[in-house]
Amino acid sequence: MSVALHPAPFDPWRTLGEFEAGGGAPPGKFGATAAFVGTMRDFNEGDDVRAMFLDHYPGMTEKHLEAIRAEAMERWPLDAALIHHRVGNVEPGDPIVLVAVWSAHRAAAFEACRFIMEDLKSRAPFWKKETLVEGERWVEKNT
Amino acid sequence: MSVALHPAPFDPWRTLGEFEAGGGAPPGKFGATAAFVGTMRDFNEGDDVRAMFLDHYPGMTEKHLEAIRAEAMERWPLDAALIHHRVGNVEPGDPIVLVAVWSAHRAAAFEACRFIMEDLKSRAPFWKKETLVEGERWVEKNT
Amino acid sequence: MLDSSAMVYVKFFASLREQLGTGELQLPLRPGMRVEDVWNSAAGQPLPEHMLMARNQEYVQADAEVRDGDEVAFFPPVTGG
Amino acid sequence: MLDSSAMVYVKFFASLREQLGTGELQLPLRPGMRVEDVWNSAAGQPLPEHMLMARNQEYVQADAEVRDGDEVAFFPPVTGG
Repeated sequence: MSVALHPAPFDPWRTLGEFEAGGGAPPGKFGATAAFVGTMRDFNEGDDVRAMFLDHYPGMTEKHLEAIRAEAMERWPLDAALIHHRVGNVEPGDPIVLVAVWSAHRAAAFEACRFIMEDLKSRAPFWKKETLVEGERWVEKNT
Repeated sequence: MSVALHPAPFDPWRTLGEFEAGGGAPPGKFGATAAFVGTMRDFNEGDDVRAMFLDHYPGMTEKHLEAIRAEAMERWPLDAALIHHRVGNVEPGDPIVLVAVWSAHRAAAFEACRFIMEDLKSRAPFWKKETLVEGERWVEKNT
Repeated sequence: MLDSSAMVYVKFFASLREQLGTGELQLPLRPGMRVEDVWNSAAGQPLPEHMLMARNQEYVQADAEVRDGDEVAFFPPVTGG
Repeated sequence: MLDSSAMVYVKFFASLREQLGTGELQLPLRPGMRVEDVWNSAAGQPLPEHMLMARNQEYVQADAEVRDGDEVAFFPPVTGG
């Protein structure tokens, strides 16, 4: 699955192994794989964070991720690209997002991976609500 | 192991899973992991490549990789960094190099990972000898 | 004459949904209606400058036209990844 | 007076090793010897411009001094990763 939302915890490294084992990327053709994993931390904006709810817009979120992936595949000579993201309740230490791209050479891989992450952070319809030691708050905006 | 040379094939994604499971990176602290895998292709400089011998300088190669890792840890606020590289006989489709870094935020992770890869490509004592359909050749220089 | 069957499906997300106390509502489509007009009818407060808008699950600006059966969504800046 | 016991350990790698037919040799250290001199004694051909050099497993330039027991290596541009 090139684009997927995970309501339950997922293992990004196993996901990549399975994607490749399933022929997601053409063996012998790709020479460079760049991957990024965003993981929930137990600390944010000066406060301890106990848990998090990841809200999203069913339908638009998937469409948007597919659109970013398609744009990256178009702008760089990629053999494959993958975007997985958590939704729902997340605990500190849980991976939240996995972006991976496969290409012949490393420049395209690094650039495309970064492009997807930056767009995802700035435009993909997700919203984080943090549970602090006392109370909850919606994260205002992404850095 | 933060720096390792592999005489036999290795699985980069499983390596990352085991590194994290072994406490290689502080759970709850790191929020961003950037990883790069270089994989042998079955084609180079216009020729089909059947196999490859990866030569290295025992002692200096390890020292150099440790030095690049240390420099990256110093220049960026990283929680952990890892460099694994194959040596000896390699087949098309075999992963050759794995670089991964862990940090609080993605900018440092992407930049440090790219820095390590670029230095490794330009200065780490490794040399590739390709076996073509007919004959062998040493790769002249890295792109 | 108001086309009584023409409707607009409105959605609110994240903190906005909590503030307004609802995530979804429908309202009758008025001729020449734009996304901004949908907000004014549905939210009962001025459209905040940072608010993001989508029509049929694609980003639009406040002056985008709205047609029968369109899904119009409003949500605060995104914080995913 | 030549210190007969003072030696330099020389290594060649990759295509250079194949060209010279050897990967390792030792030669007596001469006073004031530099890496370039080691090459001239060991390789019997002019030092190619692109050749890389290391002393005790760290990169050095051709004019680096060589001391007793040093390991001096010569190798072509690297092609790892």
